[in-house]
Amino acid sequence: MADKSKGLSKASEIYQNRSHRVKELKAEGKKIIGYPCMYVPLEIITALDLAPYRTYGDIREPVTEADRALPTAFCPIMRTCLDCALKAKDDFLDGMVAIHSCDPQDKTTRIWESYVRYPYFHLIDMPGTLRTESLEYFKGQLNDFKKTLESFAGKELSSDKLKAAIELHNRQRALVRELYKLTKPDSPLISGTEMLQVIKALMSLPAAEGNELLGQVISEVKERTGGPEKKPARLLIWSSTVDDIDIMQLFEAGANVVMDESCGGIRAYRADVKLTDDPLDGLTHYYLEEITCARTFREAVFGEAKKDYMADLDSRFGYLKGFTREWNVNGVILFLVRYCDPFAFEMTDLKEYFNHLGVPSTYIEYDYTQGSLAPLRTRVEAFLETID
Amino acid sequence: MAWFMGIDIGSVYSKGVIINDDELSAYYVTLSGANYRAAAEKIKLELLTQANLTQDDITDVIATGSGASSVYFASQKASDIVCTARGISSIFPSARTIIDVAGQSTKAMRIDGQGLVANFAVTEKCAAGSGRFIEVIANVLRIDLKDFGPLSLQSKNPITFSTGCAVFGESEAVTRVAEGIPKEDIAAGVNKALADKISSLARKIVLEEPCALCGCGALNIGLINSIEHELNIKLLLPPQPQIIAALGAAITARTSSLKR
Amino acid sequence: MYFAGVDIGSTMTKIVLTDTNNKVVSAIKGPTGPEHRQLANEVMKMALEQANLELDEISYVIATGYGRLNVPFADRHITELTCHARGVSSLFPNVRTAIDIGGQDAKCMKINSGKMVDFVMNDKCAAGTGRFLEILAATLGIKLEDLGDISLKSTKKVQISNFCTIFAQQEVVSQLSAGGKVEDIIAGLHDALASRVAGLARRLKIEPDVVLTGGVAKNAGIVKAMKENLGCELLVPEDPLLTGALGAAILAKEHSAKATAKGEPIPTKPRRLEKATFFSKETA
Amino acid sequence: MATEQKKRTINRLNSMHPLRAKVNESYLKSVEAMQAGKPTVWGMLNYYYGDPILKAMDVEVVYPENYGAALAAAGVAQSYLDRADADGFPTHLCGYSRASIGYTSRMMKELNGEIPPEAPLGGMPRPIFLMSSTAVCDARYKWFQALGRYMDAPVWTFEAPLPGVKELFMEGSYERMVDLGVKHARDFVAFVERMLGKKMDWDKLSETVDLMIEISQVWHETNELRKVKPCPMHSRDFWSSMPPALFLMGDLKDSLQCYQDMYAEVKDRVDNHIGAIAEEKYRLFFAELPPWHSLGFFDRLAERGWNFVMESFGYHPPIPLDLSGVSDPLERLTRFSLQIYVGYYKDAFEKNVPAGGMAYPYLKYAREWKCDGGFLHPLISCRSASTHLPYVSNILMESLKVPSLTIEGDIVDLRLFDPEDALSKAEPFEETMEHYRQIRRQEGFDW
Repeated sequence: MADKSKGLSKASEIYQNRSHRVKELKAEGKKIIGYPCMYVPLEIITALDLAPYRTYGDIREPVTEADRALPTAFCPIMRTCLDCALKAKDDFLDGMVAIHSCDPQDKTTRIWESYVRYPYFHLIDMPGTLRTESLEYFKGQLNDFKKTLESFAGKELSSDKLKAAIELHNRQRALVRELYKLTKPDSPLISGTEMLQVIKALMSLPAAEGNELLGQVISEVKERTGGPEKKPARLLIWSSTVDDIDIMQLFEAGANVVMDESCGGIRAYRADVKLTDDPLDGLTHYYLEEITCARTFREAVFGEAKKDYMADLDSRFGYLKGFTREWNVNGVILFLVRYCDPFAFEMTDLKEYFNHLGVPSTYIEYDYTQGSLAPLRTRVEAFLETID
Repeated sequence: MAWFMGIDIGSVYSKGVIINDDELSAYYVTLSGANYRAAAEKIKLELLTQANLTQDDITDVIATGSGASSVYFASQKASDIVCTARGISSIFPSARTIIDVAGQSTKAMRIDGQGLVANFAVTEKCAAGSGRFIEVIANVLRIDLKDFGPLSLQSKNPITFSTGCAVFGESEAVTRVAEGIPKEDIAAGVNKALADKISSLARKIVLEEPCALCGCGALNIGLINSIEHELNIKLLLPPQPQIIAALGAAITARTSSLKR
Repeated sequence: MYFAGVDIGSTMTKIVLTDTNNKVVSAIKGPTGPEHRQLANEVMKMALEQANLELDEISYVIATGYGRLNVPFADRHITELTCHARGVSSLFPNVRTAIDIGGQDAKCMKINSGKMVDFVMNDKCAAGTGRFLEILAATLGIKLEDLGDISLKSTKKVQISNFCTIFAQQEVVSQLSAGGKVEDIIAGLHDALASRVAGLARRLKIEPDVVLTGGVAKNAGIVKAMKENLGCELLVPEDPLLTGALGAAILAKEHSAKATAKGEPIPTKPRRLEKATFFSKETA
Repeated sequence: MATEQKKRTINRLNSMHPLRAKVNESYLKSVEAMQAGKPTVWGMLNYYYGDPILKAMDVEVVYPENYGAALAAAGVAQSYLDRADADGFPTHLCGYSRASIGYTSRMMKELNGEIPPEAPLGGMPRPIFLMSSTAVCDARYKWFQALGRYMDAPVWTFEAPLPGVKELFMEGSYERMVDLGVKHARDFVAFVERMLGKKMDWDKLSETVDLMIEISQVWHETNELRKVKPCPMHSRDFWSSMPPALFLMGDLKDSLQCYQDMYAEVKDRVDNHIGAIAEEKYRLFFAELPPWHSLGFFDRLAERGWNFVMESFGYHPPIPLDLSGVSDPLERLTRFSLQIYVGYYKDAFEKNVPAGGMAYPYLKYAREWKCDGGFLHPLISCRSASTHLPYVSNILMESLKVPSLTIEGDIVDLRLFDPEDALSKAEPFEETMEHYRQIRRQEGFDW
């Protein structure tokens, strides 16, 4: 393992210049596959010796190009993603794989595909419910994805190779969970801002390199003195995406962010993929059932004549109870990206659920622009003033 | 000698012109205020005095703009887009694209050799894409509208404006001011933000050169530069960019009377 | 011992000096310009003169509002929400809901025994703020402070689409040219603003007593419209502009008291009234 | 719903009136049914999947989507929107969803399940369960899930798969969609049986499905007749006649008769060269739902010679398939329902329009219905309906040289659509349409 003191600074370097590594790999002849959403099964990309690269938006980038293709009252993340693509900011991608995890992504990536003709493009369809037939259908969709990627990579994907990739990514999930254990102490050993840099770095690197980075970060964090200073509040952030440290620093000005339940945080690492005889079964189950994005329709007692509201909330948000207890959270920020329907419809229920758990929460909306951060500051400060 | 009057009642400014068979004999620009009818009346009198004519000398009057219906003495209404097209092509026959940055909205249009509209797009109902944005921010910065452009040119590093609502942009500007950001950087940021919106509008209709700029936005040198830079073109700038639609209305009046 | 609360809002800057009994010894209001730091120094100077005190007689200073970071001599800054809540509950001990309509934003605070427990805020859309009336008063060519009385003359208010300030402006103009009565239009505008703010307030489940603050609260027409839209009585402080600064001053006393109670030194900053340089770059 | 104009320049179909009458009836019927103790279900427009099943089980279905429109049209939406606000739902959510959430909040929290007295059209009675759908947008199932908080009624979310265009043509892909649909529908039948405590009458289901398919067949052929010049049927008649087929309202045998009468009337106009407007100068298609509150503005456009000959594919019957060989009614139902989207995929795939799912239908309409322009009406608080329109406008211009005019509106904030503003764009857009007629001729298009 490399120099232990380098982990965090390396992560922040990668955060600053995300595409640096994949461009190197491309120069070495490796093919780079972009993906805009954590629902894309990276294991299949990794197993075929391709490098997965998460495409993000950029709150600093005024949307100009995408205005031609998308309305303004629309998921701002997808708008900037398309905008960056149209501005050829990720022209190093050899291919792109998107998934119908939400409507804005589905519609945007279809437009994306027709404007930016990548050598490879695949759209995975995804059911909204957790029924048996939905899982079957989803497995078929994953298998189709595997097939097209195989022919793009020009090789067959053996079940063993896929299993190996699953283990590799499970290792990554385990390491991230281990890293998150280090936010349990009061004060935490690693800040939310550092964590975000690490997570974003992971989504910019091949899995093996990501695991190596995690190893370095974990031992560095465990050994270092002078981690983040103790703040009056320990926050859980619940959001679709938090992908900019300016936002995280704004939260951490008066608090410690100890848990980030977004796809800039633990969401992609909370659970493991089960190793099944047919590895696709494990992947199907994990990606449809285990990932806790609001886009999935979950119901308490499915199809029963009666439905208990609280049981329903538990089945949708139960995992958050664990977070608040184990990480001893005393404040929750429900951080909504404007026009995100799946998350927006959740707000009322979720606020009720946290009341029920006895944890103060606030709902803050932002429009994914740098300009919207200033009003954000006042809200965050005011919220912290109510709980201190 | 026959004279024709064109009157353009916009939501912020009202403009009027008198032309004769071959030249512009009078023009006038004033604030529309609350009473469009009064504005129209005022313009008419002002124009007649300037041109030293009486109402009877005027063969025909055509009104345009959002308040066209308040011009009680006009023989007919015409679309401001069509009038702008006619107006520009009378000044720049070669022009193929027009960007009109008006008080409440911005329009981009393509025209053919005869000044007929070939395609057009109008900003969404949002002041952030119109001259209104600049007025709002000028007010925040407590500077005179006419100084806005020149001031913005002094900027070393313009701020990035999140192209939101003009009023949201206003509070953003207030915050930036509070952070101690120099006025010129904010002004330049606004021009950049507006230029971005305008440029994507122009791209939407597939901009074809030469391209003319008119409307109150054409009085803002900072905005002009930002648009030219963003689209990487040189803009044709008419004298009196605000009266173009009124001019077009007068020309329409002349053409239709020639047809008769 | 004296305490200061400085509230630099988007349109108005206010300062309140209090003594150990939370008695106001001086209060100054003035329009906020772009030069916050300079302004902070000016209002403090004026306040000190009014109370004829020296700066070093002020034990603790809390800054709040938009420009709170730009008060060079502040010992601490606290958001306007907490300060308003504190100020309001000092004036009305039974307050449960406080609504503040500022120049640039509108906020609603849930208060429980003097402490803010929840809040909502609109600073995205002018249609729900004092700016709405400012812009439209200008459109109508009427002084802002006259709006209230004129609107009370209205017999049937016109419906104003509250979609956006800019559109409301166009609507007003067309209403006027359509011969609408000014008082009816203004009444309509007040109703539009009130319904926006009421919608915001409803998110917090309004409980009495309800207090309305902010410059707009001086507008009798708005108070009427707010009562109608909320369907409840409203309390309005004598000077609704000052509650934020007052709250800040009171919190200043509480913070220094807390410190002395713990036997700690009061965590003040070394302060002097600087001749602020125009647009000085450094911020708190 | 429309505020009718005295001056009529659009030559409306007589056969449309009985169809239109059915719409209002069905709300009232549901209320009566409920009062008579008949179970009622709240449904989401789900492109046929669930409706015939409920129909065959003799359940009343009301559609909060339509009811949202009704609330808006009756001008009473605001108080319900405020209520949704007060319950903490973000204001940028779909206007219909916020209206129905507010309605439900009032009904359940204040009137313990009674229909609000002020509710227009008899209101929506309390349901025994809710049937949502993953089709078209996320709001449509998250919305019903959110309604769950008010009513302890279960929510069934119907799966509506929507693969990528080229992805659909991978081996076995389509059949797997059918497999999903059939199994899912079978489970749904079991669910409904459990909820109602009675068994499905499969013959009745089979008959219902066939009627549904037959109706949409006739409806489809009627629209095909609109390709002729002058176009015999205006969009206004299409919209008036849309709900009974789209929502299987009322008795299907009547509906079939109504649509057959409509076909006959339209056919008769074709034979006698009668157009829907006096003088057809321009042929346009209209994208998305119209501004219900100011439909009169189509008469003003008709005066200028604008004929509206086609509408959004989402509200059109699926392109017919031969399903006679399919014995299982649930499979007929599934294949039919999938057609709404994938019916256009094959052409889109061949024409290499990756976003074909949404955009291709408009290309087809513009080409086959010989449109001079598209009138795009993005609905601010209905994003799913608006997302693809800028792209549609681009691709129409790029591949067919057909211009489009975009005028914003909304589904609930009716003030947003300003007819005067729209009409002020008519003159320049006519010049634009003329311009591109020449261009199309130069480039060898046949219209």
